[in-house]
Amino acid sequence: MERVIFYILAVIMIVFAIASVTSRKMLRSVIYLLFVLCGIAGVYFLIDYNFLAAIQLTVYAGGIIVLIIFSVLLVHQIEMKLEMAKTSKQILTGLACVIGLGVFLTTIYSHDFPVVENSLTTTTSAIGTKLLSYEAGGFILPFELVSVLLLAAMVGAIIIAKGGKLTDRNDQTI
Amino acid sequence: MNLGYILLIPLIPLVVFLLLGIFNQRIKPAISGYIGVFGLLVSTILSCYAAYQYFFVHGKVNGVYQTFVEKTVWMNFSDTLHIDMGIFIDPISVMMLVVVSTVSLMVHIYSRGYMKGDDGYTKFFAFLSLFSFSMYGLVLATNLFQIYIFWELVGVSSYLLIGYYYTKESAVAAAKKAFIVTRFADLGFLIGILIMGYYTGTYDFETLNDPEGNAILNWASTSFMGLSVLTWGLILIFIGGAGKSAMFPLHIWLPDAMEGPTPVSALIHAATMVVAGVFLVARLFPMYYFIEDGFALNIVAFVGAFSALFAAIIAITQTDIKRVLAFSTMSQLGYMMLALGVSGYDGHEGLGYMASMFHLFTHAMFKALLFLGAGSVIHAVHSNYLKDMGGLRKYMPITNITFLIAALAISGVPPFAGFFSKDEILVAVYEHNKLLYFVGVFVAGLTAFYMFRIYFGIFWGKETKYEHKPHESPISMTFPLLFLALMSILGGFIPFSDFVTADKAGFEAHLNYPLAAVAVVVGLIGIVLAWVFYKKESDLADRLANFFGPLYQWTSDKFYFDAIYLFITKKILFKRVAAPIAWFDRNIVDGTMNLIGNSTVKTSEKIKGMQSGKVQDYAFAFMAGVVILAIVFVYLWAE
Amino acid sequence: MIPGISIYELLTVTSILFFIGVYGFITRKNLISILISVELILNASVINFVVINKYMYPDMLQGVLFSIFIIAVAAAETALAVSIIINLYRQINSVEVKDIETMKY
Amino acid sequence: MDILSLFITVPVLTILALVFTKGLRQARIVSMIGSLIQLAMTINLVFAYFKERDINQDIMVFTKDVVWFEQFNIHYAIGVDGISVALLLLTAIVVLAGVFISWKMSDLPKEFFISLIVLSIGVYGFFISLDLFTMFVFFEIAVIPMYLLIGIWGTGPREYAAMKLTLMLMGASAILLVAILGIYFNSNTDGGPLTFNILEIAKVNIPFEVQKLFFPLTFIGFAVIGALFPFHTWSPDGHASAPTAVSMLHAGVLMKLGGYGVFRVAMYLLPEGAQYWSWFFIILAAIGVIYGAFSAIKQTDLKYINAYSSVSHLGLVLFALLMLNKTAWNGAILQSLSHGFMTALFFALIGMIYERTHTRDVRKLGGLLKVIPFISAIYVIAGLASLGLPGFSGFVAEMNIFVGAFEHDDMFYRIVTIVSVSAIVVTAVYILRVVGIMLMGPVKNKAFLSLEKVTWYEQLGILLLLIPIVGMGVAPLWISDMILASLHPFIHGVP
Repeated sequence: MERVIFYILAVIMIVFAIASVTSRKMLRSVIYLLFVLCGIAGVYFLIDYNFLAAIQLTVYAGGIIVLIIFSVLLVHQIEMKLEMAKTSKQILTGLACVIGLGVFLTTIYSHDFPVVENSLTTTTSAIGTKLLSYEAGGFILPFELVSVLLLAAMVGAIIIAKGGKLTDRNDQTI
Repeated sequence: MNLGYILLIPLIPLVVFLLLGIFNQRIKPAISGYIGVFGLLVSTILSCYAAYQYFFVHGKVNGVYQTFVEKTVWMNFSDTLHIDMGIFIDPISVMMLVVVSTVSLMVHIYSRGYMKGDDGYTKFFAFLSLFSFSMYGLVLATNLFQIYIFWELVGVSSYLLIGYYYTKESAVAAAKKAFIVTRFADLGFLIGILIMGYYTGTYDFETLNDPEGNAILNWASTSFMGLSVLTWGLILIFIGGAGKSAMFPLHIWLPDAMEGPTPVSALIHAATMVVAGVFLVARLFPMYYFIEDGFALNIVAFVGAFSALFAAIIAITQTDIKRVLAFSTMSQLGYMMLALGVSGYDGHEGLGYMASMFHLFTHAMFKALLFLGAGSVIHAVHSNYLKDMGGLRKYMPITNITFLIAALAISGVPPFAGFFSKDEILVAVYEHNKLLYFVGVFVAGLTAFYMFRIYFGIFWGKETKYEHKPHESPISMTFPLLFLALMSILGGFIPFSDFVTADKAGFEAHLNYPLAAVAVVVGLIGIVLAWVFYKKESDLADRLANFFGPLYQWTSDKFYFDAIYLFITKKILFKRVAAPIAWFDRNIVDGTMNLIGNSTVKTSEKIKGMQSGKVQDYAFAFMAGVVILAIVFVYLWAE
Repeated sequence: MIPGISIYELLTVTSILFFIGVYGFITRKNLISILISVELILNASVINFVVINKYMYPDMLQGVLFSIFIIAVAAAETALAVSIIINLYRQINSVEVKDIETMKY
Repeated sequence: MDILSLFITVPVLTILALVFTKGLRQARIVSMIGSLIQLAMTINLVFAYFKERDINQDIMVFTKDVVWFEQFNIHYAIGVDGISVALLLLTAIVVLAGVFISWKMSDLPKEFFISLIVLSIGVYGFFISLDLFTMFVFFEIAVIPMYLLIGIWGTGPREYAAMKLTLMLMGASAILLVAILGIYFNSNTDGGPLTFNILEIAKVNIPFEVQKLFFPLTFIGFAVIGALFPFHTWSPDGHASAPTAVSMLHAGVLMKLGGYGVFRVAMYLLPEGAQYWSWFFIILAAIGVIYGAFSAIKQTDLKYINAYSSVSHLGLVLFALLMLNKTAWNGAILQSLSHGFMTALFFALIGMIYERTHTRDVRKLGGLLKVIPFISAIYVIAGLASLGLPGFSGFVAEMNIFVGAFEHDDMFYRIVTIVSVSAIVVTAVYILRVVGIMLMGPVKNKAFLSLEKVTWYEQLGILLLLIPIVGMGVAPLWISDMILASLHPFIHGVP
């Protein structure tokens, strides 16, 4: 059962990822990305990281995608066709990517991962404890750092988004 | 023998040159003329005094004339080789001192009249003094390099004086030609000197010429292409001498050099500088004679004979009187070379050597006289061409007489100077080689013919209409004529064989009457023929010219040697060598350098495009690089 | 861990996703599309963290925690990127890459 | 302050003084005084040198050694022998003459004179350095101002010419730097401390393989500035575009750095390499000699003629250096000096003619002897000196070279020597061609009839250069012996 679900998810992810990077319509591209992100959330579920899957869905599918859609709406006519790269460049990049993928895969398959058979379920509380633990191996510092980062990002985003003032005052244009 | 005062002989003209050269604009022409003449006069007196001292008082020890040398090192090449400067007194240098002084003094005096009113009067005397200085230095040289130094200096004074009328294109061209042709010959001279210096280890005449010396005894030690290297050296040195003495085929500059003022032609291109080549061979005579049994000397003889003949033939057809005299000079120089070439060394064997020097002496006198006389004529009629002259004997009696004396002297009519010297040359040649003897006699006849051709043409013949009535020249010009005429008459009676001989010992020379008679008869035939052709107003000459047709044309055009040289220089050297090299330099060599520069710029233009400013391109490059590195390090280089 | 699915298959999928992201990043001409591609790349790596954590060190949580951080950082980054894009659009009226190559030469 | 360091200090002080000047008048006075002091010092040095030589038989005298970069053992090591003294004299005279010739340099005079003096610092420093690295630094100091001097004050396609000149010389410098480092890293074969000091390195026997490798680099690095065929092409363009004083300094002094460097570094430190490679470079040098002369025949621009003539004459310098014997080397140094004075004189005269007639095309000039007699007469004299007439310096130098070259007794040397000797004829052709067309003949242009007569500062500049030419030519013994004596230690290195 899980196998089948995984394969379905994998196919969904790959297909929509490809669609997302090749679609010539902006909004569709974003929506395809949403599908991919949902697929990833599905993988998290399969793998028994429910909390992570939830975060994936809320932050990514919920927050980031909405953010991107907004920006699309703000800067584009929705139906605008995207310009595509030159075919030669597409082929070249594709080729490089395929070769890179080949390198990755051969490396992965030639490596013997010491897989531990298990079916442990990670609880949310364990994550929370670990995240806020200030003992050895605790993640309190990065956690706080990320919170500061988010704050800074928020402030920064606001400043930048309303940056017209700055340039007006300095009488600058790019 | 005290040599101190001899040093003054060259130095006085040098001082005069510097004085006149530096204060060129500030000296009044009249004064500069006096300064020049006075300087030369002192030198002449000193030269004569030196000659007297040398030949009659101090020179002879045990019946042999000694060599006196005074020298100082001028520059060191290496531990053994160095250039010395000094004075070298032996019979020929003393004799040359007298010749140079006499002719130069006469020319100086003459020029005061001839050059009167010319813009560059002072400059002219300055150059004359420079020339006199260089010529004195040349004859007094102690070694090959010193002679080369003054050799070049006389060359350059000749250049300056030929180009004296520098606004005239033809004079400029002639000066350039004279300098370059002799320079080319000097190239041979220089290489010859280098050979001599390297293989004998010295440049000194004293050491080189010593018959018992290293150079002469060991001539066979090194050879090149079947001949001793020293023979090669001598041949190359002879090329230098041939260039200065206008031997075939390096003669082409001499006729053109007549573009210079006439006194210059008399001094430089008749009496003194052009005999430098003869003097050089005479100076190295022991080497020429002893090394390889006189192989190089034979070349000298044949070149001399051929030049004598060649020039005499051309002289017949020239219409410019100065050119006739120029070819005559070349012919007589050929005579001297011929005499040297057939000479032996000891005693009476050395007759040729002595005859050559004798002829050099007498020729200097009568040829200078001829030129000065021609100058006097040109001064009067303002033309060089025979067609503009005729019947001048009535207007210019002194010139007429002196010119006649000179013409008789050069034709070998007794008792004039040329008769004695020429006779001795012919005797020497007769003893050596009969074929050359016939050439010599034939040339003697030709000489008489062409000399009297111009003599009759100028002073007799049909009177041309003159715009200004010709008149006799002033005393400053006629005095030298008279003096030189005197010398041309008396010069022959000097017992030269007592003084100037190859082994310096002296011998009794006698006239060889049968041979002398032959020469005189041939000369007289020449004169008579000239009389027949040119004295009477007849068209015989023209008819003869027409009869020979192309041959006449050839001769008149100097056998097209000028054309050949012109072809070689203009068409081959300029067009086929210099121009391609200049092109090659601008386009290939420089082009290569520019190409390197331009291709760098182009490459950078191309590469610049890679710096597109697009993050994606950089990302692509980054990724491609990572992939390549991964492939290299993971697969290809995986150990 | 997913029964019947080996780590290899998972890693294969994430690799493919990663390279699709890279492909998009390089070929797209629009800033927002590039942002999307970046999200793909980030996600592919996040999955890797999680998968390796789960398959190889199931008793630890580092991978998961890092994933959380990555997601947080990605969120911040997206927010900033979007604000930059909007600002840029206000200034030059375009979000095409070709219009913002002032780094050229 | 020792006697040699003054040669750097005085120009530096002159530059400082120049900074505070205003306008042409002050600038030229200050530079003239500075150059005069410099010349006086040089003459003093000559006498001091002779005095010192009597009591001090070292290779170099007046030596001084200060470390200025300890890690790499770079010293400010200075000292002179007869050769450097002679070349310093040349430099001082040419610089002073250059200042006189630039008397009327009206645009940016201050900057012009500063650049000129900076250039001279480089040259002075180069001639007194005994440390390879310091020498190289001074070399670069001499080359760089050239770019500004040509690029700013030049005529014609000056940017192109300046760029070409600088790039080619820089390229040569790059090669040279490699060579110097190569020598440096082999300067101590037993693993002791490495050194840049020439005298120290000369004591070490650098392995033959190393010499073989680095000799061509050193040689080419220096010979490019000495106009070695085929690396001479910067010279005609550079000279043609440069202002008069710069041409003088460049052809007169800067190009001598090449020959001097070859002699001091390549020949002295790498004698076996020189032996091994000499045949190859002899061919190039001989080609340069004859090729430069033939190229000069076809040129119509006076400066080009002179530039190619320099190629020919300096080819002779390199040719002589490669002969590896004392006589030829003496000739090479004498030729450097002689050519320095002569070519500077030529460029000065060309500058004067150009200033008056506004053309350098010989075909447009004619009959100048009539209208500007002084300049023309000096031009004739310079021409005669250039074609190696006895009584002028060129003859002395050339004869030394030829006699030296003739000391090699084999076919190859004989042929190249004779080829080079034959250049004296070609030289006569191109010199007399110019003299004939430009100075003699009828006056071609009515406007020439009212040309300005020569001025006092021009006469001074000319005389400054003419006196040494004649002096060397008439009495060569003292300078030739001074150089010969200094050659002793160098010749011993040559196997």
